[in-house]
Amino acid sequence: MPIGHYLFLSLALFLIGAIGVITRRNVIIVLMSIELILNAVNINLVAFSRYFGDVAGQVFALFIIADAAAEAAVGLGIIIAFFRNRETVLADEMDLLKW
Amino acid sequence: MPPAYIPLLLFSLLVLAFPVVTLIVFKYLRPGSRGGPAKFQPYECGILPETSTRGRYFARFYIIAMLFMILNVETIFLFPWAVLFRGWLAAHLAAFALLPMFVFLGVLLVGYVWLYKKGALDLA
Amino acid sequence: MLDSVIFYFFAGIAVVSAALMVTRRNAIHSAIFLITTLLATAGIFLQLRAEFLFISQIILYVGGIMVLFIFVIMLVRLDVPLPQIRSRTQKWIALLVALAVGLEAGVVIWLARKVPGQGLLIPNAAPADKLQPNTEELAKALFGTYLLPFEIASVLLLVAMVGAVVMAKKRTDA
Amino acid sequence: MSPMLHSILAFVQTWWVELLCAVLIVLVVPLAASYIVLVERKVMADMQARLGPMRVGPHGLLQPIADALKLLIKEDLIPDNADQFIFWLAPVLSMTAVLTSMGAVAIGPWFQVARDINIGLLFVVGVGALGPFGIVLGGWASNNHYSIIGALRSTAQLISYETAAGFALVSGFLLAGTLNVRAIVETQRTDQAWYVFLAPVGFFTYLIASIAETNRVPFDLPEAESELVAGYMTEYSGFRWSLYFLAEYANMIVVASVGTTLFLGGWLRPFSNVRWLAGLDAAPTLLLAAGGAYCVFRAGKQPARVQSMFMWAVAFGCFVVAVIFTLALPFSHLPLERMHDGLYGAFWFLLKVSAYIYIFMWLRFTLPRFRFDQLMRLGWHILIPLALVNVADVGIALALSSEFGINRWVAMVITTAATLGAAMLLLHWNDKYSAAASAALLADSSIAEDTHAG
Repeated sequence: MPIGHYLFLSLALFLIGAIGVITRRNVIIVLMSIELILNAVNINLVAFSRYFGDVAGQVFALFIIADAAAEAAVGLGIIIAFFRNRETVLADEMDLLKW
Repeated sequence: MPPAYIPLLLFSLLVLAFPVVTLIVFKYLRPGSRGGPAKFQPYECGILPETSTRGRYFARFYIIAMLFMILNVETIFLFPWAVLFRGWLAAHLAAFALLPMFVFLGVLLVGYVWLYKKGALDLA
Repeated sequence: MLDSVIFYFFAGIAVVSAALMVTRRNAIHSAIFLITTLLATAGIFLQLRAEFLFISQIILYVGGIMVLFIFVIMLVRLDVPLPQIRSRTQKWIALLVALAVGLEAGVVIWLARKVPGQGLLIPNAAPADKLQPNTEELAKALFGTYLLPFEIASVLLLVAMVGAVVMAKKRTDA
Repeated sequence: MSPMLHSILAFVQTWWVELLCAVLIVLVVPLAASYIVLVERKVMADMQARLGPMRVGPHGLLQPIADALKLLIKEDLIPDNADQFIFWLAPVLSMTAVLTSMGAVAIGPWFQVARDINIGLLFVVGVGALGPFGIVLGGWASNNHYSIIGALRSTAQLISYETAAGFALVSGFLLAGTLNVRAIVETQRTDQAWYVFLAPVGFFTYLIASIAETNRVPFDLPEAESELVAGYMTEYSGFRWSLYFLAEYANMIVVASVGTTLFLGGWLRPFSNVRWLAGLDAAPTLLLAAGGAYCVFRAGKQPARVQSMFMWAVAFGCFVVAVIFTLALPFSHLPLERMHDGLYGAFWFLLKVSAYIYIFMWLRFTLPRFRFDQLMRLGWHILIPLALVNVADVGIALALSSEFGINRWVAMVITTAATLGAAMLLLHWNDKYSAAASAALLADSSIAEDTHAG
């Protein structure tokens, strides 16, 4: 199994995630696309950890999952606080710094 | 793919097939359905459904799910430690075995106590 | 041969459901497709013999983060598909940029295959049956060379916990 | 074509035991789950001095088959403006999660689909974590107030107690030192002590958390009839509803087998190292022979001829299995050693799992139902901190016994006493805290006369 396959797969997932972040107006879908990008990075890390036979890549991927959990917690907290005040979750309507 | 997982993969496909095939097969074996539109109204003890009240449950369920996620990450970090613990004890490294985990749990216990005091855990 | 069959099976599911996730209008449908992608990625971790990562991806990502996403989607009344007025121009620009980056990176990976000596083949270092116990290997590295990041991860989780609770609590008793 | 055929034949050659287990599990577990429903109704009836289902088949033995057929034939309708695809997917997801997690459970030393995988018990717990999705999506898709609130509440309960179960399992893994299912039971044999005795608080928290994880009384508020009609299952009918129901009972089997493997010594015979208690090996044959004798005794008294014929058949079955057990007895060290261990291991494992499930049923018929805030308060204020303290306590006990040579049982007693002290402290804080909270609630809430108990 040449490692190129894994690189192409993670590239494809990364691009789909990037498209999701750019085109979607709904902030929760944007957050989900960021999770997808983090997943693409994890695939690369584990593929190279298998290629070099060193488990460091998997440890790094584990830390990325822990970080994705922290990021999702705070990100969704911000969305809920924003939704409570402005009744909207669309990125276009988040145009005021202080209301 | 470590060889031991291949039967597990086949098993999970077989398990997915069990409910799906039964649902589809018995959809056609069943006698026809009768009864008017009233049957398809959502069950409301007879009262017609009005708007759905979702605002009230706002922060409560979010805090539970978020805390669950943070504690789940903590559990995942505990598993590797638990697996190596007896090995360290055998090598007489008791201090090294206990210390890192107590620091890890202590930091998160600080957060837990803060939540307890702040009432965020009052999830009724 | 069996390895590549399994790889293409999981990779296909991952890419197709990722594409569906980004295009669905209903937020819960895209959350379900994201769960399928995450499970397919867990399958790929398994295929790369990273067993502990396979199960921690299922427990943390699918069983933890996605439950939070679905809770928020249900609480924020987002399941009713909003009138999606998608900005036309932004979509095409994004597609164009993605295609350009994809083409360029693809060429780089394709050329790297031709470089003599660095054959990008995964050496079958350990034959399938004599596997080192993955969890113990990962634990040794985690508590060996990566002890400091391990402690910093707990501080990160503490900050996230406190921040999220302050955000979610009502302003009145903040 | 032939190389493909050869590879498939070679594959089946090496893995025929696992594939056979896989097919058996998919066939037997739903049947076992429906028979647990019958046993539960019988035990409930017995505790209330009545007979329970007696009409379908002798002593109601065919009642689950009748229920299953009725549910298969009954019409399962989809309410209008519900989300068709997710309404159909949710019960399938819930059932698949539970059945797949059965894959890594080891019924006996040789009866396991995923043989010797490195993350054995963690696979069972991890795939079980997909259960809440079936509930949330089902509740949301049926577009009914009761089901949405029921789904949110039962998922919140599942989530809180899954954390406590995770920490309780960590204290078990501390003792076992490995995640592999067969190695865990092996270390319990070499340690000559089941881990329920070395980590009693761990087993206690896991027992409570597993009751809450399967949504059973006293934690079954989300689907209590008086509260939310049927919680997330309100809009489901026919076979989809029975998928949810089977998933709940199969989840009970999974949770019981995880508890048995880690804390009650899997397929080890009780007192397996005591020489003079070797007579316990004969227990399976005696038990089955007694069962067969009872069936023969009851066969004469059946009202209908068909029922007595059926009772004779059941008695014959019991005797045949008893004979198989006696035949396997002498082969504990000869070439048939694998078959002997497999049979006796499976017997002891299933005996312990049924004892575990009997405790579930016993609690169901004796304890009243928790209110939702009491339920969440028990989970978050008491159970999770107690499980965390228990992890530290088992670690310290092991360190004490290995570093300073204190006898492991003495170390265990000291640290368990410390944990129970911490538990008392937690209960005290909880009472002080809840008394203050309800007083505050009473003060500012307009309903003055609604007195809060406790």
